[in-house]
Amino acid sequence: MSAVAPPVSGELTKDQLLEAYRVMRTIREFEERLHTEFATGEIPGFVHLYAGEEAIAAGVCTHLRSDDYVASTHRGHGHSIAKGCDVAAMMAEIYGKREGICHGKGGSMHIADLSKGMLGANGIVGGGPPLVCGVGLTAKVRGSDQVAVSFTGDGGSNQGTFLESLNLAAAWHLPVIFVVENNGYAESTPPTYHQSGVDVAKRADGFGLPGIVVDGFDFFAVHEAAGEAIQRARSGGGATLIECKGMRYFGHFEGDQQTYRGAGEVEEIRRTRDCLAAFSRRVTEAGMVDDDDLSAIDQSVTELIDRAVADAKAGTDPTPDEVQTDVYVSY
Amino acid sequence: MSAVAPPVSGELTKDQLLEAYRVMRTIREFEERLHTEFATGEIPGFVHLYAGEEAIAAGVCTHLRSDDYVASTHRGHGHSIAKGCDVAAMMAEIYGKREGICHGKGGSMHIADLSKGMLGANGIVGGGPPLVCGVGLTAKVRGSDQVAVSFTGDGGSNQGTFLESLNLAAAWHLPVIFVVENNGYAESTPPTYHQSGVDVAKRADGFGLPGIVVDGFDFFAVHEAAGEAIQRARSGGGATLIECKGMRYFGHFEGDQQTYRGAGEVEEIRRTRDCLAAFSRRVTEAGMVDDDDLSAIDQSVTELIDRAVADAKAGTDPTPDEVQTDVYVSY
Amino acid sequence: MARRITYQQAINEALAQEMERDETVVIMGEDIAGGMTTAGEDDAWGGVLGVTKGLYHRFPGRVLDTPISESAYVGAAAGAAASGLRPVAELMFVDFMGVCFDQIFNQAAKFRYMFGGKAKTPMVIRTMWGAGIRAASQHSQSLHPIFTHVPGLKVVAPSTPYDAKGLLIQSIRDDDPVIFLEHKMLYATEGDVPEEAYAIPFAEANFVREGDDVTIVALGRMVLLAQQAAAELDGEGISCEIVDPRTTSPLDLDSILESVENTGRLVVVDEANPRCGFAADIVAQVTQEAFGNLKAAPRMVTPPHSPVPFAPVLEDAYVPSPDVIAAAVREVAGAAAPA
Amino acid sequence: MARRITYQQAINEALAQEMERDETVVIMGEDIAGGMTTAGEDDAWGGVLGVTKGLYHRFPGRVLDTPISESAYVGAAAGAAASGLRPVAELMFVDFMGVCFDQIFNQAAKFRYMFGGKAKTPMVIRTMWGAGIRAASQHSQSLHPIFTHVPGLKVVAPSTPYDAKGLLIQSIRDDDPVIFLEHKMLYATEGDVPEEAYAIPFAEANFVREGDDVTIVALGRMVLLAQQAAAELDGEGISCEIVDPRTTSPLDLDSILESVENTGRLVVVDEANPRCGFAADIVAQVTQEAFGNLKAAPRMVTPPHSPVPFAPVLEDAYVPSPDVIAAAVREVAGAAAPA
Ligand SMILES: Cc1ncc(C[n+]2csc(CCOP(=O)(O)OP(=O)(O)O)c2C)c(N)n1
Ligand SMILES: Cc1ncc(C[n+]2csc(CCOP(=O)(O)OP(=O)(O)O)c2C)c(N)n1
Ligand SMILES: [Mg+2]
Ligand SMILES: [Mg+2]
Repeated sequence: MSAVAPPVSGELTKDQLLEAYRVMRTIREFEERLHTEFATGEIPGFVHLYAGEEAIAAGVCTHLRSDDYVASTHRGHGHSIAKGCDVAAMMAEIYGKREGICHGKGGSMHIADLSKGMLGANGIVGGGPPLVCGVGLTAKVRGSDQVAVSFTGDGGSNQGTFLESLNLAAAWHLPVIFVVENNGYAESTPPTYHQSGVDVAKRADGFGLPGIVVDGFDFFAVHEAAGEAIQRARSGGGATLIECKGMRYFGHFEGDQQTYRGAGEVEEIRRTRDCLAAFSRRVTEAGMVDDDDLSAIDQSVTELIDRAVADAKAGTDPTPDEVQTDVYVSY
Repeated sequence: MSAVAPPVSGELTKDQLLEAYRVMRTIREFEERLHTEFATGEIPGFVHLYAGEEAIAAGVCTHLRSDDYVASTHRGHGHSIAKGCDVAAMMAEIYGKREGICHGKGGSMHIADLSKGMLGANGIVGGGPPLVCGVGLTAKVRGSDQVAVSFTGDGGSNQGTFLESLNLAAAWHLPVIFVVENNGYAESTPPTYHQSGVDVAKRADGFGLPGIVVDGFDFFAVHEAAGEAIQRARSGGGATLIECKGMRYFGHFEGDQQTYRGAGEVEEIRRTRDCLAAFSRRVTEAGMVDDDDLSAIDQSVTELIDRAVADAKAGTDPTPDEVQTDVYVSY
Repeated sequence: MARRITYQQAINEALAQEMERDETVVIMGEDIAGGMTTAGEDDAWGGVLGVTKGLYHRFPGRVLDTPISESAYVGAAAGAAASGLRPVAELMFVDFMGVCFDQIFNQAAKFRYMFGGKAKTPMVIRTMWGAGIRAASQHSQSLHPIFTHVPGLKVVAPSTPYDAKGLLIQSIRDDDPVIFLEHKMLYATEGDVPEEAYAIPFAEANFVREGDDVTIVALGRMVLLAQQAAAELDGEGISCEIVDPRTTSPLDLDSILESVENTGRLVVVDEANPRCGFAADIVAQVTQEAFGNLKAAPRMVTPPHSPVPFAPVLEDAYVPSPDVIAAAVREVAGAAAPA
Repeated sequence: MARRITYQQAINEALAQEMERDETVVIMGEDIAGGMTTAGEDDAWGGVLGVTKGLYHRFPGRVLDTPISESAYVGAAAGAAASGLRPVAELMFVDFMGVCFDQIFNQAAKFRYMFGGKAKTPMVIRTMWGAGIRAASQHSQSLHPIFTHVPGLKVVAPSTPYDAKGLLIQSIRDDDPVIFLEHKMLYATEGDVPEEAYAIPFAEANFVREGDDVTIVALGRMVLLAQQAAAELDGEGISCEIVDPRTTSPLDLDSILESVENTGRLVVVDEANPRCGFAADIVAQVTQEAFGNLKAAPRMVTPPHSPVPFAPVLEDAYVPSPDVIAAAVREVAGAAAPA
């Protein structure tokens, strides 16, 4: 997102709105396409799709510079795209090709690009929060105004690493934002059970941090909350916890039968809450953007993803000797 | 404490008051004596003394039955004595003798006696809270009305294990009480720094548990708060967090130069807040107990500790072959 | 009455039969009921791969979903074991041990020793291990060497449905903490398994295959790959004896020594990384105890000193293959005994 | 200019000189400043044993006390390293690794590999290891085998003040995550240490003592005890060569093989538990690579497969003693080469 200057206030220019839409649309298309392709059996391993939660990644990352960092989760495609990772290289990675963003060594759960400030998807739930505390420390020691954001799920917010990080960020007064993506489930287990239905944002109080809850389907709500928190962090005001309430459209991983879900649960949400539909309606009705602008983006995104998938399938496999490369810088 | 029937209300009989005093006095004497003996160099390893915090262990444990459990910390002598562990066997353990409560294998940091519901002192800060969740589960599955209490320091309340346990106890609705002993320091580091000065009790809200703060120098305040929480736990009302504000009289461990402490800090507290002095004043002024009763206890406690130290010094060393016993039940 | 069922069904059956027999047995883990309190609770998941399916409804109150708080619930299993239950906690992937290792190795494993023999901690940690499903570096590890290193723990790694059932039942009945390793590539394998409950004692290696020329020691999935290699080598006139220790701690070293006394040649195949690994452990013990019986240098066949890669080509190169195993055996078989 | 200073002073000096030289070096840990914000802050603790004393005032903002949240701050060190600093995190006792192992072995150790070589994680974890101070089972462990097992980590264990300074400086300048193990029984030992900064490369074993009859490989405190045993054996006409690998990962196997080629006899002394331990690792690698050079069965001298006990009598029996080492060497030296 480094191309676009971060807005000081919540006000967004047309370019920024279009950029935000492009990001959300790219994520949606990327995930919907993976859902289809996965069914063909051509994709190795397992993938966790972000579709439905686009407004969160986009609402937060549109504020970030390329020298800011994010630490992601096992459901990391959306954060990676929003932070500016190359979409074709991501797709190639998911197919296990040498052209992949990690040369095929990481796959969906380990997509990373430090040059873009993407500290990695993470196969360990709760793995990311401590890492962003470290990035915050780097910024403090350097005296830069960089910030770092960790994304964690509702389930991940029960991991000790997440809770310890809230306290460390408070004690060290770090420029960090903890975004909790509460999408209603940790695999098959709902927050009403695994955290007694208490808002995760409430946990912030106990560590002396501000904690707020926003609608994760509403790009503008997320964008505004994230903007304030990031501004505060950049200007030495310390850390914030933002809980975004949303919903994933697909299973926990591709192949999940989702027996735990109520009938029509997803269809209903798609019909009434979809973040892309809501965004489009709002910006067009407000006359800030017109339909053609959006459909132009839709088309270019479709082409981008088509090409990414085609290139990924046509990509080259790593060679067996690469098993032993890049374990160390030197050994 | 099993000898004395647990009071239903906060009302205490004379026997109970004398028993509470005996427990606090025994802990105080045990620790003051260890402080002196340690200086002679005869005691192996390192010991963490509980002197100053007696009202917490006594105020909580006077409510417990011998089939209730407590999980302690590295500063565990007080909890062990209050839970009914044999004082002579504890002393022998600290001297590394075969007559020790762990036959010399554990030492000060691992004093335990499961037959008394003492799940062990713990060398790992934050090691205990998950364990009491398990005891709570045992009670639930058995349908018994047992409860389990974990003691944790202010510093230990920053360990992920403690925070995760609050959430698990809430999710499983366990008969557990989390007692936080906030004594102003984690080694040399104060809570104003390591937890931003926020009350640990506040953390309970974020997990949907009741959390309260009490004066850890006041036996009656601790006793009343613990009584309510334990009553609630026994009757299926779930877990509670109780933060007791107190102060340790000695260094973090024996030998600590305590350079981090203000001049006269301890002397001032000893003079104005001492839990034994306050307790004695209150019960005698109220005419519930008279001085002779207390001095009789003082004398018997002194004799008990004298004998314990003499016996410990005269105890027998384990034999080298015992290094390999009791690693497994069977192997 | 034996019938053919899968490794996964054998594990489910062992859990069900022990929970039936002993009401102090409880199981806990992330999504092992799967959807408690949700709209779909009636058709509960039964674990991410369905290994515990059906148990939630059968044993009310004794099958518990957990928050994603491994330290809390693994520690809770230890506390429950010390206070009278026989908990079986599932750690979904063994790779997650890093977030709860303290409760395993400093708490559960050391209680009995630290407390002078006064504690008993009969708990089982069931967990999925091994490479092969393109799950990459954090979901494919083989960490039995770490658990085997820790005094106070017992470590079990069945290679067949028969062993899976008998060893899991023994693990649940055992009075010490047990790490029970289920290889993810074996869940779908079938074998004859008796319907009734039975326990296989620990420290009893299984002679999977008799042979005279070379002893192959292998564990878990490697037992199957070693069998493929052995079959191929048969045609070349090299006769392999395959010994599956089944438990790495306690270890049936005697059976391995017995086999080496007969063959004089040893190849250890293991899926864990090489440094301070299980292959090194076996080679070192055999060399120290039976140096005089060795006719040739023992060989270790393991993955390289690197994490598990994602790409199929790379993961296949990472895991020891029947060909690589066969090559090592040929080398050891061909090597002349030193004068 | 060298002068005699202690192992502890050498570590403090290495930290000070690197922080002086490179402002991206920061150190963090529980009480390593010691009393930040307290009344006694002016005379800050400098760590539970004073190893980092004086650094807090000398390097404002770069010496940080932490909450007791090892996962958070060790993970923070990894994140800081990946974003441009060279953090040195102190884990007070290595025994505490169980509460933060994930951040070490799944995060820091694997970043570079998982990310296709695009990450660099130059961090050091300084931590205290070993038995001897009656600190019992949870404060006396030797866990280098576990770290050595993990690809992506480097493991360093100095046995002298000179090595402590040179290896710590190398560890801080190194671009990979390093576990730096400081033996608590060595802090007070003295030795000649140059005042100026110098780096000792990894994977360069130190020939502590030359000899022809038996090769003794030892690490950390065991190097000192092996020297005592060797001195005693000298009188009996048994000449020992002592090789201190100094780093277990990477390992200088060549130097060990070279020595064994000369002596034909090997004793590995290690303070860690035996199963899948470092002694087994060395014996297995030497046997596989140099079987033909071995004149007798190699021997492993380690503590038993049990936790570290508290009572002095028991702890002394637990740790390998010069007598036990000498006995093992006599056995190996006496054993005739197999016909
Ligand atoms: C430490 C750890 N425990 C368990 C898992 C297995 N696991 C992967 S994703 C997941 C659920 C995560 O739920 P949540 O944090 O809400 O994220 P979501 O999948 O809903 O985006 C679990 C249990 C893991 N990867 N790491
Ligand atoms: C996991 C772990 N980290 C660090 C330590 C070292 N340590 C022992 S006691 C202590 C301070 C504990 O402070 P607090 O919890 O407030 O208890 P207090 O000593 O004040 O009673 C520390 C850091 C430890 N034993 N375990
Ligand atoms: Mg979720
Ligand atoms: Mg404290």
